[in-house]
Amino acid sequence: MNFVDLLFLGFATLALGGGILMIFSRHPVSAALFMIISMVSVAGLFVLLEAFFLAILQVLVYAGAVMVLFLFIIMLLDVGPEGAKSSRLKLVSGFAGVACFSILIVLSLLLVFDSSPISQASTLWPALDQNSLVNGENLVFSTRVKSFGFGLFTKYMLPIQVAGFLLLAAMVGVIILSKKVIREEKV
Amino acid sequence: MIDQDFIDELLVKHEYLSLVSHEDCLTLSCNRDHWLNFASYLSLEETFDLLVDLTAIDHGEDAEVRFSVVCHYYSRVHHDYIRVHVECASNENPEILSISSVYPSADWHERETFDMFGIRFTNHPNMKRILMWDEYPYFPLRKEFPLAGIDTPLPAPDVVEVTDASVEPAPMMGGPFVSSGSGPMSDSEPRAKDESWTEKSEKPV
Amino acid sequence: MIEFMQSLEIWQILAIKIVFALMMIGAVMTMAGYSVLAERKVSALMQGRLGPNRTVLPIIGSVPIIGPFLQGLGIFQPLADGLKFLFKEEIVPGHVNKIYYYLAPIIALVPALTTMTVLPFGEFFTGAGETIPLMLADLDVGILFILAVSSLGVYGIVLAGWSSNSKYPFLGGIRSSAQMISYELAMGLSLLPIFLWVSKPGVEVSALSLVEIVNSQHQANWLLLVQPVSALIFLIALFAETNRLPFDMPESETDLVGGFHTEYGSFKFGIFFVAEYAHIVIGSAIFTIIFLGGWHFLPWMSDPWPANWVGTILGVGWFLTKTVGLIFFFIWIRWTLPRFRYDQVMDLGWTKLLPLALANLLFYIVLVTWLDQSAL
Amino acid sequence: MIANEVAYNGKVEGDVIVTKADAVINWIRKHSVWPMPMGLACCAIELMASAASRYDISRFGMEVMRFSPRQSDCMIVAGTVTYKMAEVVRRIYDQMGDPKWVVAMGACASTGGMYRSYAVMQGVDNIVPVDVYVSGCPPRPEALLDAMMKLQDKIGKESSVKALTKSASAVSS
Amino acid sequence: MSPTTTKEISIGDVAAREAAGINQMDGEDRMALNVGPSHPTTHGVLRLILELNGDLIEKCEPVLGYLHRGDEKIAENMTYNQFVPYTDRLDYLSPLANNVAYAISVEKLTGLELPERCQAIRVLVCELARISSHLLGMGVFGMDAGAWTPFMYTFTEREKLYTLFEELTGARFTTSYTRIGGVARDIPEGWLDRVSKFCDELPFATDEVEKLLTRNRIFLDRTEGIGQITKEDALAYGLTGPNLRASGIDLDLRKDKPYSGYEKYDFDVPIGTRGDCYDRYLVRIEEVRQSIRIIKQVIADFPSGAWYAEDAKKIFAPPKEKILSSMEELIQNFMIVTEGPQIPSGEVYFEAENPKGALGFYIVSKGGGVPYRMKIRAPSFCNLSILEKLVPGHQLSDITVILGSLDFVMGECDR
Amino acid sequence: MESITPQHFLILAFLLFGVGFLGVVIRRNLLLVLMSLELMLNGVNVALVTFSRTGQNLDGSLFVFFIMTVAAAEVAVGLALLVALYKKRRSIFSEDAGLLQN
Repeated sequence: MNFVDLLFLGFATLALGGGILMIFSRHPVSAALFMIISMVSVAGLFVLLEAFFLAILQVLVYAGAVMVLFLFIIMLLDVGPEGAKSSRLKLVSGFAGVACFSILIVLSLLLVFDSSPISQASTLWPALDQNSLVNGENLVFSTRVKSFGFGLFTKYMLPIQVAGFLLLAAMVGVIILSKKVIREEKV
Repeated sequence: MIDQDFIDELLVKHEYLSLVSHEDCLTLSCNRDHWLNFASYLSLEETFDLLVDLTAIDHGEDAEVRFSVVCHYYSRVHHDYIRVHVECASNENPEILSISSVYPSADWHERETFDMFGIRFTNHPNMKRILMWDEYPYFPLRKEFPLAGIDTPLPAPDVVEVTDASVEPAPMMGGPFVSSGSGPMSDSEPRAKDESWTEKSEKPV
Repeated sequence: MIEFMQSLEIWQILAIKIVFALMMIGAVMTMAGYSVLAERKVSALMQGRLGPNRTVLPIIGSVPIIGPFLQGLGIFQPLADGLKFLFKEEIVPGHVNKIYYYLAPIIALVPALTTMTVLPFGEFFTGAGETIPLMLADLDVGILFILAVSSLGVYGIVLAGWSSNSKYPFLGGIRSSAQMISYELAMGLSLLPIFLWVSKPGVEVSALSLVEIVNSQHQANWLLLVQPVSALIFLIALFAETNRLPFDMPESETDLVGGFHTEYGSFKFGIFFVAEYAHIVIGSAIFTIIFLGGWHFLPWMSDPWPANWVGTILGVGWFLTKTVGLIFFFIWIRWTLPRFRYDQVMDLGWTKLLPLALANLLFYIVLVTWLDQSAL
Repeated sequence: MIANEVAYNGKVEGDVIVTKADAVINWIRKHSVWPMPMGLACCAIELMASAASRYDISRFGMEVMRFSPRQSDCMIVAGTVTYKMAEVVRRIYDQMGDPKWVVAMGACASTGGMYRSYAVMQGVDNIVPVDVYVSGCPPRPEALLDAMMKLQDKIGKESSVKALTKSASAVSS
Repeated sequence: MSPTTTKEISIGDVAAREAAGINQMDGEDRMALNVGPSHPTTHGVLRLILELNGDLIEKCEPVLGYLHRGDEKIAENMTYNQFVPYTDRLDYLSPLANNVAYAISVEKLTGLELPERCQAIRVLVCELARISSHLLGMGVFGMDAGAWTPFMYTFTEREKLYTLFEELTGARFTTSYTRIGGVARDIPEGWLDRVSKFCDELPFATDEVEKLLTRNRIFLDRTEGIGQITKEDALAYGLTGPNLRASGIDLDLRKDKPYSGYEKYDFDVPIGTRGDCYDRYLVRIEEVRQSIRIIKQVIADFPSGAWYAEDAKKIFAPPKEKILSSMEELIQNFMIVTEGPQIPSGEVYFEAENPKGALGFYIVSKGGGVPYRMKIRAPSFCNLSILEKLVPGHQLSDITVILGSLDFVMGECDR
Repeated sequence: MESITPQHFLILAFLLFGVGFLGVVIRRNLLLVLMSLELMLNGVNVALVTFSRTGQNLDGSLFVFFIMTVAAAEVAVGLALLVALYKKRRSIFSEDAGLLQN
């Protein structure tokens, strides 16, 4: 067991543990904090996969912006812990949840022991070719930011435009939504 | 300055008024049933739009009418004040109409007067103590109330529990020395006026 | 040097890095502690006062000339203040949310110290004519790393405000989270033109690397001169991110008493206190690196110091000088300007700085494209 | 002075024996007294004056006036403590962390001063333990500075280690 | 090393009891916030219970009385002269002006005419007190807006004033300078020169403060349009002084009902237009300039003669050297000290234009040396009564600015 | 124990997705439902990056980039909706969001 393995185990435990604690924590603020832990650990996993740029984006976007937004809303609405108020849905959803979860575990166990194509095809951690951006038709994985830019502005030009429009639409939508609330309040 | 014509006109118009004096400013005595009317008259039809002061006088426990409310209005046109005295209805539970609907500034003055004298202003929007704490049982500016104060518990029970403090009469020894100014020489010796605690009488226990 | 490093085991490299990291933490914390003193001394200077000058260690104080001189400078004041926190009773109010209450100061301090791992503060000249930047980790996305990690700092404040379970801290926490989200945007946008400007076609090294940004200013324009608008926006955003007056919403003393740290006393408050100044120190260092040419001497001039260890020391010293100058600027502003109101801060961020940053970005996109086209 | 009194006399220095550890802690504490300004009345203006340019309390490192009681070490009660205010003063005192000191600034805070009346608490020492009393109505800023120096002297003579361990054991028990 | 203890008391708890009551009355997403009585923005011991909706204040309930010391009751229990020191502590930013207002109101009751020199001294000290009070008002206002340095600058000027006061009265702060029928002592030699030197230097200091604040964009943003008081409201709530004049009402008792010889001096009364915090600040700065103008006129034409009413044998204690040499004066002094100045019965109301507004004394005398009833009409008390109406609709941070601009002193508000 | 392999990453990705899914199903607090959704997306991201790394192909990583963009937009809109809902219903629980109930 080497250093990277240890790191993987640590990050994986944190990511998964954070996620599990998140969905089971009673108070939204603790949930948000566990979520942050989980997300930062995922960023750590990205680092192990040598996707540095994505790791930083993960922290910047998820931990730095999305979760702050969540916390802000939690505080704004002053949401307390969920009360003991039981709902009919809870039992059903509990069953469904447990079922789904067990299916997933079985699936992943299968993956471990089964010699599926994925596990065979890859030579475990292929060496990186840092010098070329493209290899034939394909974009080559690289740790450099430059290759990201290259990929985004060549092959994925259309998606990035669409994403831009999506963000714009979201922004307009949010503004309209929050405006409407204020007007209703005044009436 | 307020001239004689103005006073005459005022007295003719309002028969419930009577002239008391006109030394430093025009002093009128007003019937308590009409004093709200008079206040709104001064505000709306005359130019006395600034209520500068409202307070009360305690004429002493033996007085026929114990409490009277005194009010000062200022006119920016006449550059002068009008003082209005109103006598309160009852000596035990003095009451009078509030003029805070006409002069919003009267609001706090009336609360203070209530706080200090116990004169209740009816129709006041928020008639409660303003300077002393809400549970304080006495009205300090009444004549029978000693300057030194009367033993009462402190408003905060938890603090009392720790510190064992309470509202105690203030020691008057060495306090303001005042002579009565009349009577035999031995009595007119200056002495601490409030005698809750002097050399002669011990601090009340 | 490189061979030496490569010959080491991973744990040995780790150990060396940890030692360096501790040294840097020490340096930053000391600077933070003494910027508190600087704040007190500079404010005293501006207000015609003297500032702390009575505290002195018994033995040093009796040294003839140096003792009184150091005493007059108030050198020992931070020592007393910092240590006092250790010996003060730790009050934990009964109504707080304990875990987060303890966690918050640490979360506030850690990001500030983490960002310094990618901060270059000088360069080391090897005998072979190579120059190695002095930093803990040369990340090619250094600036993004700094943005990412410093954006985590807000959690400390938000958590402190929330866990105190008291109204003033809560308001402080809410204000700060909104403020920091708003200004991060403008800060990021103000940096984009820098990358555009620094990265040249065909160059392999990413322009997101801080070392690259510093070196691009060697014997050339400082970026402050090339992109004054970016520098201005970045500086304003920096003020907002470090919660300094005129943007000290989270702790505005006159209306929120102490803001998010109202319920904090003794050591935990001390950590907040130091964290605030650590943010300032790091922020000043970043501004120096990006806009003021880092450790390089003056714009359009080559460094006057020799390419050996003397040069290294002089370079680091020059870098520190610039940083300290910026810290002074921070203090200067604080004691000169009144404070914004909360909604005015948001207004400034969203309706003034953000459009300005966008316009600035567009302008430089056009400019850089035009320059590149005409160069080809 | 008679010759045989030249020898060391503990009484002269206040009859306290301060250990090394105490000395260190006391040095730290006395040079970092952060006041909590309880500016109640007239004295508050003189308190401001002592923080302003001419008198400059910052020379002693005391200009860090924290309005949050949790961050301050010394409460300067500046002004008349009325019964209505007394409760607040006490509560704020309670919120300060140990070690804490109280300076009663001015005649009113010390004894009720010239306000011998029904509304005024006759001395803040009725509700909080006072370390230094400052006379004057209001005291001049010099007097306040002198009081703060007296307080520093007093802190210098405390047996801090004992107090620390004692309060620690009190908590654990 | 440091023991950890848990304490259950919080700042919020002080308000909790009363705040909880308000909270129940209105909607559920309101937050009750207690500001004061020990809070940096309240300049003393005012307490506000606010009801917040987000950052917006919906309701504001001021709670007073944390500095109620029973001045009126005390006045009923002592002679007129004994009460002079208590007037110092009403508006403790301008004790000299309070002394003068009090002395004049008692003198009005006796119908005493003061010699010109005495009146000139009183005008002089009143205006010095006004400068001192407004300087602090400006500085603290800046401090409320977040700028600390102007406060230090204005306080430096105040210290110069303190030196002058000390030379004149013997005390730097609580001066107790006037007596019924005169002043405690004549002005010292060369003092007038030092006052005029101070007046020459002061504009530089105020200019410096103005440089930091008046045209500062942030300061303007913070104060312009904030805390606007209309003319009607200002009158209805009985505002006086700079606060009233900032709302555009030309009411200055020095002009309208001149006392102590103010009619002899030429000065302007600055008037605001919008009645917001910024106007109140500007009015104060301008009033400082006008005060300097008055002081220069007083000094230029300083009357000679007696500095106390020599004919008021039963009111003003004779000079010390006469007491020691003459039997008649000794008895006179003894009577005044023990029984107080003999004031005829009657009632009087007098208001003086103090820095904070019109400070009024309503005195009911039944003869003798002790007032039967004395009511102090405190300008701060009236000025603060508008808070309930003024504050709602503003943001939490505006409170500091509004309170700072109203420039109140709790000492006279609570008495 | 042998060294970690891409499979480990994939299993982790599956588990993260599963936990997220579980959260979506069992939690009633819509804020937490949103967070769980984010967790699911994170699981997908891990898987994509792993594929990208092992397959020496950048497409997967670029896809993650887009997912993050969409997630940010989704959270913004979702939270805005939530605030709107809260203002109307004074609750952020899923069972209170139904229009036809009660």
